[in-house]
Amino acid sequence: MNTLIFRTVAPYISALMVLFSIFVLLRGHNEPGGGFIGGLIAASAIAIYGIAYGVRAVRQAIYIHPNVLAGVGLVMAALAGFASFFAGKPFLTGLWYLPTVSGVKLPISNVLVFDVGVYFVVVGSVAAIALSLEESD
Amino acid sequence: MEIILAVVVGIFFAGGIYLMLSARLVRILLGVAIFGNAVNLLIFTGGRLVEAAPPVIGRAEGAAQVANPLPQALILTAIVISFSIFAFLLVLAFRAYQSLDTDDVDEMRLAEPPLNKPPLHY
Amino acid sequence: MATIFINILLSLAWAAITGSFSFINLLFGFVLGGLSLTLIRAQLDSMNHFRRFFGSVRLALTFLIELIKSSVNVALIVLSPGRTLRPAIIAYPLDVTTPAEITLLANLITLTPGTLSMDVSDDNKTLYVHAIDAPNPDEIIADIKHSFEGQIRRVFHP
Amino acid sequence: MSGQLFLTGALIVTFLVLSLAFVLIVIRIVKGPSLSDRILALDLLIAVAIGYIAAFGISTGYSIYVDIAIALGLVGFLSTIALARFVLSRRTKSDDEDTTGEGVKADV
Amino acid sequence: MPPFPADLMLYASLLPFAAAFIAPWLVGRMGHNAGWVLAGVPALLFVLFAAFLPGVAAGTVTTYGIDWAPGLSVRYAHLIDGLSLTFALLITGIGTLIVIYAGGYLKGYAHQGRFMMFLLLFMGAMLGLVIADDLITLFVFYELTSITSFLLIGFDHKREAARRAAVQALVITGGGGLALLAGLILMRVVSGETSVSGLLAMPDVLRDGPAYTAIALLIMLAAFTKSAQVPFHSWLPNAMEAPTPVSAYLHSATMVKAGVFVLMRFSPNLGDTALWSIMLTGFGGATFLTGVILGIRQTDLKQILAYTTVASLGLLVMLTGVGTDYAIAGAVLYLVAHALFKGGLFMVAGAIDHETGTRDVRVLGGLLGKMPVTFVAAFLACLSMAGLPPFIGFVAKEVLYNGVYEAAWLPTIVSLIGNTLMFTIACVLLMPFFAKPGALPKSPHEAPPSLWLGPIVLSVIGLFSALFLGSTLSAVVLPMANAVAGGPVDTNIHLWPAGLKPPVVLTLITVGSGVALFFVYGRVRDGIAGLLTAIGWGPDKGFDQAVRGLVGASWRVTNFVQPGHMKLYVSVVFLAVALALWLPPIFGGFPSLGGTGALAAPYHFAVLAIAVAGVIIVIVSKSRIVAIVSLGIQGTMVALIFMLYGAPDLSFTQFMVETLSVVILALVMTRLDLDAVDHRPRPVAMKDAAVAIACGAGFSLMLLSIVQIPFNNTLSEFFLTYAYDIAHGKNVVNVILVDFRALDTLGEIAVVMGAGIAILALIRLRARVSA
Amino acid sequence: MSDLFLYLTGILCMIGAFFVLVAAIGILKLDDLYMRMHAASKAGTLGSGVLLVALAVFAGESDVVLRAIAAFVFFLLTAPVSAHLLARAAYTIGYKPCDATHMDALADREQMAPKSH
Amino acid sequence: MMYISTIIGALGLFLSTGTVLAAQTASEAAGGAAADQAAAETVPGATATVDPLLTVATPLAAWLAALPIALPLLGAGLTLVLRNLPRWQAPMALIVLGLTALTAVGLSAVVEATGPIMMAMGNWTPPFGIVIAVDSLGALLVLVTSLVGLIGIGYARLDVGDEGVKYGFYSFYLLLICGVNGAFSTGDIFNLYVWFEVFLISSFGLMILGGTNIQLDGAVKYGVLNLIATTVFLIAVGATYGATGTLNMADLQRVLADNDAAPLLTIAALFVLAFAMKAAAFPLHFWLPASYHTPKVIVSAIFAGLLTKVGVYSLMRIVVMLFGADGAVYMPLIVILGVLTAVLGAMGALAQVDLKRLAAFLVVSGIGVMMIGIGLGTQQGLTGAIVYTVHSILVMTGLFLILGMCDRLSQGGSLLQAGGLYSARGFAAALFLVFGFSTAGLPPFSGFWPKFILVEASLAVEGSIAILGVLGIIISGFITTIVIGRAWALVFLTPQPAGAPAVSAEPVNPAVIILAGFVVGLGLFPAFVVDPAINGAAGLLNPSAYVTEVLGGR
Ligand code: NA
Ligand code: NA
Repeated sequence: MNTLIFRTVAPYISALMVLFSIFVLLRGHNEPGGGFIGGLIAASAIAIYGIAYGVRAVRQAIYIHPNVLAGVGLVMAALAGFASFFAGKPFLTGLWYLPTVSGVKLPISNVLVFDVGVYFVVVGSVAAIALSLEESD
Repeated sequence: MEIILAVVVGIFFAGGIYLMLSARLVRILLGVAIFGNAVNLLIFTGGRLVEAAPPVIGRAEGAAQVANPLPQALILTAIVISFSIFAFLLVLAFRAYQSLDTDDVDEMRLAEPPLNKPPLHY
Repeated sequence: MATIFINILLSLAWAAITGSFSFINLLFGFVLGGLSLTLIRAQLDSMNHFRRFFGSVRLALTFLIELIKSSVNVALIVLSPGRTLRPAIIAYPLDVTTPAEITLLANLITLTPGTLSMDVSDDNKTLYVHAIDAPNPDEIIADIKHSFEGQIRRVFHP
Repeated sequence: MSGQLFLTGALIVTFLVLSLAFVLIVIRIVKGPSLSDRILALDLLIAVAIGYIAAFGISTGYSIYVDIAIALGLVGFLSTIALARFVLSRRTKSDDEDTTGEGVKADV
Repeated sequence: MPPFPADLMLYASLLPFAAAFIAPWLVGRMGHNAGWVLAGVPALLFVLFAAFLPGVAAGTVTTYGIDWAPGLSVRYAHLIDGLSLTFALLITGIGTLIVIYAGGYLKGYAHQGRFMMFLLLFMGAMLGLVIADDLITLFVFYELTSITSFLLIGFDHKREAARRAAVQALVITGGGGLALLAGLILMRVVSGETSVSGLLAMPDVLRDGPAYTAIALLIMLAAFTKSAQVPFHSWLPNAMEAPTPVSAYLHSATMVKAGVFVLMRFSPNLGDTALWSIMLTGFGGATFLTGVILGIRQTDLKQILAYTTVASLGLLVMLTGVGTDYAIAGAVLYLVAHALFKGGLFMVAGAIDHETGTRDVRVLGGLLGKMPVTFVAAFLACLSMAGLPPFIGFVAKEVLYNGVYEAAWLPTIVSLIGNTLMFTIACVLLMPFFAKPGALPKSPHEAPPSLWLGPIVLSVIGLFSALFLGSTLSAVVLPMANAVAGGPVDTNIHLWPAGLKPPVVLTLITVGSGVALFFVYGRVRDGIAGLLTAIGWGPDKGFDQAVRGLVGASWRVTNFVQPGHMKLYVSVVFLAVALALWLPPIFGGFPSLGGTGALAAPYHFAVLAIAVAGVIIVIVSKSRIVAIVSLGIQGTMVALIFMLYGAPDLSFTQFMVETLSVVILALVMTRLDLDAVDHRPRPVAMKDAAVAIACGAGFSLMLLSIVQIPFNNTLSEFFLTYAYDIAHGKNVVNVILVDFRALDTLGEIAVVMGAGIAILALIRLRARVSA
Repeated sequence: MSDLFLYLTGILCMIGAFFVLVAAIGILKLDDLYMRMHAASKAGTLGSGVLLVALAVFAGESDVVLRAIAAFVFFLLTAPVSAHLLARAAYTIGYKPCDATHMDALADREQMAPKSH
Repeated sequence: MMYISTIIGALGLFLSTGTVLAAQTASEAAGGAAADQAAAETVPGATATVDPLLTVATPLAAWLAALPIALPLLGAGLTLVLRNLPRWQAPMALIVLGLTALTAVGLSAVVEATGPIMMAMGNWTPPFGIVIAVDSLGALLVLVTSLVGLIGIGYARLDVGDEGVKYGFYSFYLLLICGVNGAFSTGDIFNLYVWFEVFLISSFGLMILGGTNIQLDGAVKYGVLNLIATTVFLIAVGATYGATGTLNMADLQRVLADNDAAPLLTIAALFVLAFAMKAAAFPLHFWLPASYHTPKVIVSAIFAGLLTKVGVYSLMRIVVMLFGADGAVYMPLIVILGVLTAVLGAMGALAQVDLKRLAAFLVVSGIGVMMIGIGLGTQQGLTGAIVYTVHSILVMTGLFLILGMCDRLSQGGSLLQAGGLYSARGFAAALFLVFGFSTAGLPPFSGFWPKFILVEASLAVEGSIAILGVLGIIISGFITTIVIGRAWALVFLTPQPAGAPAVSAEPVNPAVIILAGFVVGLGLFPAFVVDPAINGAAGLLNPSAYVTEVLGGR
């Protein structure tokens, strides 16, 4: 939509939303949120950007095809599940590494990678849907 | 409370199904959306309703009851799935309308044209 | 430079939503903000404007006051029976020139009493404003010039 | 009157008022008359929902709902944008406008 | 006993299949001469089977086998007794001659290799059928004979008549096969036995069992279709579309006797009842008469032979039904005799066709001098067919007259009429050699040896088997008759009758009236032809009518159950949903509706009411935008409901999804010039509403009855307990999604990913097509 | 928590609800779309904003306060944009202001060519 | 530039995202522990005594249960990631499915040797997490699915153009196999629903992959009706959870065994309805003949082979094994519907002119036969249904492929077009006959054995329902024989009309030959399938081994 006001605001709202989506993703394990919701928010951000500047601009902005992003997410999630193979545990078993760095417990786990995979899948696919609809004129 | 929600769920179902029974693509899709919401509410209610604390540990100190998290997770999965399917059907409807030139599903007879009589020779 | 400024703003926003202004969190917010900005990098070049933080704060305060005034105004209009309104769509001649300034002005106009931005002319010289009760359009133009446009100019061109 | 009691009463009032607002918005959606009116009403509905969420957070004491409000604030306008686009698109396809019976002029 | 392990035959009997698969290759290399090589297989088998003769003559019954499907109690097993051995010898012996004959006959034809393959496949199937001990093995080979017959009849595939005949044979014998399957399985179920030998060991188990009538009728149906009994006979004359070797082998000597074989095989278990006697005698007699009457009406040599084959099969069935020792001995003798003379005659007919280019008896003539060797074969075979001494056909007729005469008068009359006409037809079959020739398409010469070898051998065997009747009886006939009778038969059979006993009188009458009839043959033939034309209907036409009827009915039914109208599809589905929701409580009791918790706070009502309002507005809205906006309302309210009951994640997701739904709806609707007006006429809308309300109310009812049940919260308690301790997450819903039930989520993102690419494909592929 | 905050929360709630109601009444009562938009974009925004502030006051924890304010700010960022787009779209396709509108500068614009969108 | 460095920085932090969470974690650790303590006290005793995590080591064999799902899933993602390498797609799919088939072979071997095996996803003690639990039935079907999937790849090359590859054919295909394998091996009813959706969405994608109008038309009906079916299934799952509080199949089996709560009968009815619809049983079969003939041949073939079977399988697993007595109420109905489906499906085939539609109706007819076996509810009936399922997967895939192959060789797509393949391409024609006769249940092909088992199973049961079952099987078999015979005569035997394009010399695709080999092999050596099927049926009727494997002694 070719309006000055919208075009001026849209990129910043998009950036803000992506930021918010990452926040929602990362803290989802402890508060409402997670990969799905984060992904949906990020996809909304991309949709807004797309509506303002067109599909081509979005494609340039995200480097890779959104469907590929979704594929990456799925592979990530699946590989996160396979990680437990090396720990002698069943598929999709959560593995936690909890180092304490300067008094702060850092939870590192394949579960987080899994959730990030979810996030990518949702972002990629929903964005792909919105973009392909947007450009289907 | 469950009685009221059960009635609401019933109305959702009835509305969604009534729309899906129309032969028009747009109405069918609207029906699908409502139908999906009805299902989610049904599962939600079936997992029992409590006006309760959200199932977030550490946020519910002192709460008498914590909401049942499992149906929530199931519904979350179902919502995302049905959204995906809904999106696909929506685009499919759009494409079908463009290509088949009708939104009346009863007039979509390309895949199932009136059946020719099968041959009787050998 | 402007990009870093926006990045810092985003970092602050991150701290706000995560609820922690600890250094490490601000740093993390900065990185994530940078990541978000890479998405919209194509639009960043036109943003070399925000110069003055204090101007912004002052603008924000003005704005909040105007928002409350405008809401009360709406309440009065809506709740008082028999009041005759004289709406108008006014062409507001813009002094500010850059898209960011115009946008900010337009949004502020929308949120403040009796006015609503509708469109910007193709040459970015005129803002079309709907006024809910404008017996005298010039008064409204002068009002906007006085309250917001000047402040915006001061924020962007110190 | 203790503060808690006052707050409880205030919240009841708040919820009732918000519910009334919902109803009024729905009436506007039913009445229309134009697409834009209805989109405006939906936009407001989401705004009211944000308020409702805030009030609910207060009444239950669970502040985590505020995040939903953040999300709604950000994405709520996405639907308005999309619908505004939809409104605009109808201009280019004026030959077979809505046959809604509500009158072409009213329903633009 | 044979000088080799008996169970060698398990594999040896499969040799024809192996030969079948090398046949195309061999024919490709050797041309029509491959027949001589391939004939080695049946010849070898003949020899191997012949090794069993002494033992069988001595009354030994040999069974051997291996497990095939042990879990189903199915074995691949053989039973060598008089019945199976006689059949096996006929199949391999005549088979040898036929393979040789086919090599000569098919010289120059297309697809010779394929033909040989089918023929050998058939041979293997037929052999497997007759020597099968296991009931299911028997069925498998029985069906294989139908399949191979189908392939062989349709061999001349360019002719519609051949294609029709093939399908007809498949339908009729295939249908009978299904009856056989049911009958055999019923035998297994009733008796607990899985083998023929097992059944023979307890002959009364079926007869006294609960399902005797059903079993008997099913077996009869199978046999009647396979052996071309009235009214299923018409496929057999039509099967003459097949090349002559096929007619000779399958449709006279062997396959068509599979039905008779089955009747004989189970005669000890199923026979000796009124049902058995009446049905077999009745259908067999009717077939016998129909066959000869229709046979005498024909002018095509092969057709004449075909109808007399039908008649002979009728006679065999009738004799099996009569079931006395003499009748059974007569049946056995006649079966052997018929295989010999009819097989030969078919080959003769083929040779004549091959040399003259026609098979029309009204045209053929004067071949006596041109084809002397063929004549000798034909002459000997016709004498046997006519039942004249000293041929095996004569012995058979004497014994069967003896059998029917001592049993009842009706079969006697039938036999007399039938044999008389058979005699006349045998005379007619010799006319091509004696009559004045008409205009023949080709000028005939003696056929090559491959074409006359078979008939000569068979005819001569027909002669010698009578001349050495004692050996024939002891080696072949009596062991088989014993097997059929289920015990030693008490007969006294000689080539030359001792005195003027009733059978001899009947023979004299037969010959006398047969000769007399031959002199008025032309008028009789035309008279029958006229009569049949006047009737104008026969089972063959009936077959067409049945198939047309079935196809037409299928067409109408399919139009009804799959009409192409999606509205109907959806309606039926939801009607089914309504029934699924209402019938169980109607029959199983409604839940009581007490104790479903407290009422909600009033502000909950507003949310619910507006959600409902949203649905209603969607339904009544006349424009799509109102509908979409109202959908947004409804979805938003659902999100609020989730929030009210402690589900922030759900509420969050629902808001997002709702927004995105509205966005994509708007994006699509932008391009879709459609309104949401309900086009349904009022009555239709009322019906739909009734279905919808029934479903909705049904779901409410189910939900209410679910919430009555005390809830088992174990799972959620577990999640709440361990989410933080072990899974290190406080948001239990998210922990469920990414840990407790991560597999769901993995599947779910697969769905999301799939939707993304599917939608892209939907949109892009269109762009390409329309460009 | 001190009663003061409870009272303040209650009052803010009611104020917020009041403005929300004003907005709702406004969109029902005012004459044309553009006038209704005034009600929605101002009173609606403020109403919900005040409710968020009430939440911040009530919660008192810094993270909640910050998030509530963030929500308000984000909402302020987006609300005028959607109002602008909707008004512009409506006008572009020919939604005329009500008869009381005594001045229409957009109509006077020489060329009202449809903008590409 | 600066933003590149920020990305690198972000990646570094990405691995330690805990920073944000750290503060909260530290500050709330004490409170969290207290909450845990409180929660633990409210937990019923039963839970408290259970170890939350399985303490036994995960045997390597358990991975055999998970890999037939996980490998194709991973493959689907990888093919999508590498979508810009179109030439690598087919080899990738081949490798992935080859590995899948290998693991499936191993899985079957292990299950046949040692009984059901289970893998608890996430190591959570069942019934709390999701389990993959594979018994003989599951292993057999996973094996056949994986094999058919692998074989199908061989044909896909012929059928899927560059366009199809570009728009995700192989991703959809792998996802489909993943979904079907998932459905066959999961031990959790909600997870079963998820796998239903996985193969549903991939079937949507496959169905429209040609972009033709007829595909769109078919897809609309396929899409909407299948959506209804899976949604009804979801409702039933949700209702089951509401009524019993559990989702694990083994747990449900125990819970439902002595539970006569009022709604269970209704829930069972919904399951029956949903699965009957997925299986395309009359009168809910509409979607199948409306759509199966429209997509590319390989797609039709895989659909015909696999999709309906999941409905049949679920009917066995859920209604027979889990619902027991509540499910038994519906068994006569299932037989009746089965008979109608079998006969009407065959009649539908007889009424067709188009060969692919004809084959689609034959799929429906076969479903009826399986339902008869299920409805009998006896060991033998279920054995027959399972064997028929395997047979049907092989033969229906093959039938569609050979029809597609024949259509490629000479235009003979309908009964009105003589293809003349009998004289020109005898081998191809013979393959048609193999699949056709096997469909009709004639020996010595795979279709004979289940028909035999089912007739015997019906006759072994007292009562008129059983007689009906026999009639259904026999009449449908009879009509199917007519259908095949007519198609053979009209399309294959009849020479091509003058002026028709010459018959192609293209070799018959190996996939078809291999499938025909299976069809004949299964006819000659039935024990390979019959024995696992017997075990599978026994497991359905007496699932104690399954339940013990999943739940241990709990
Ligand atoms: Na929705
Ligand atoms: Na999930």
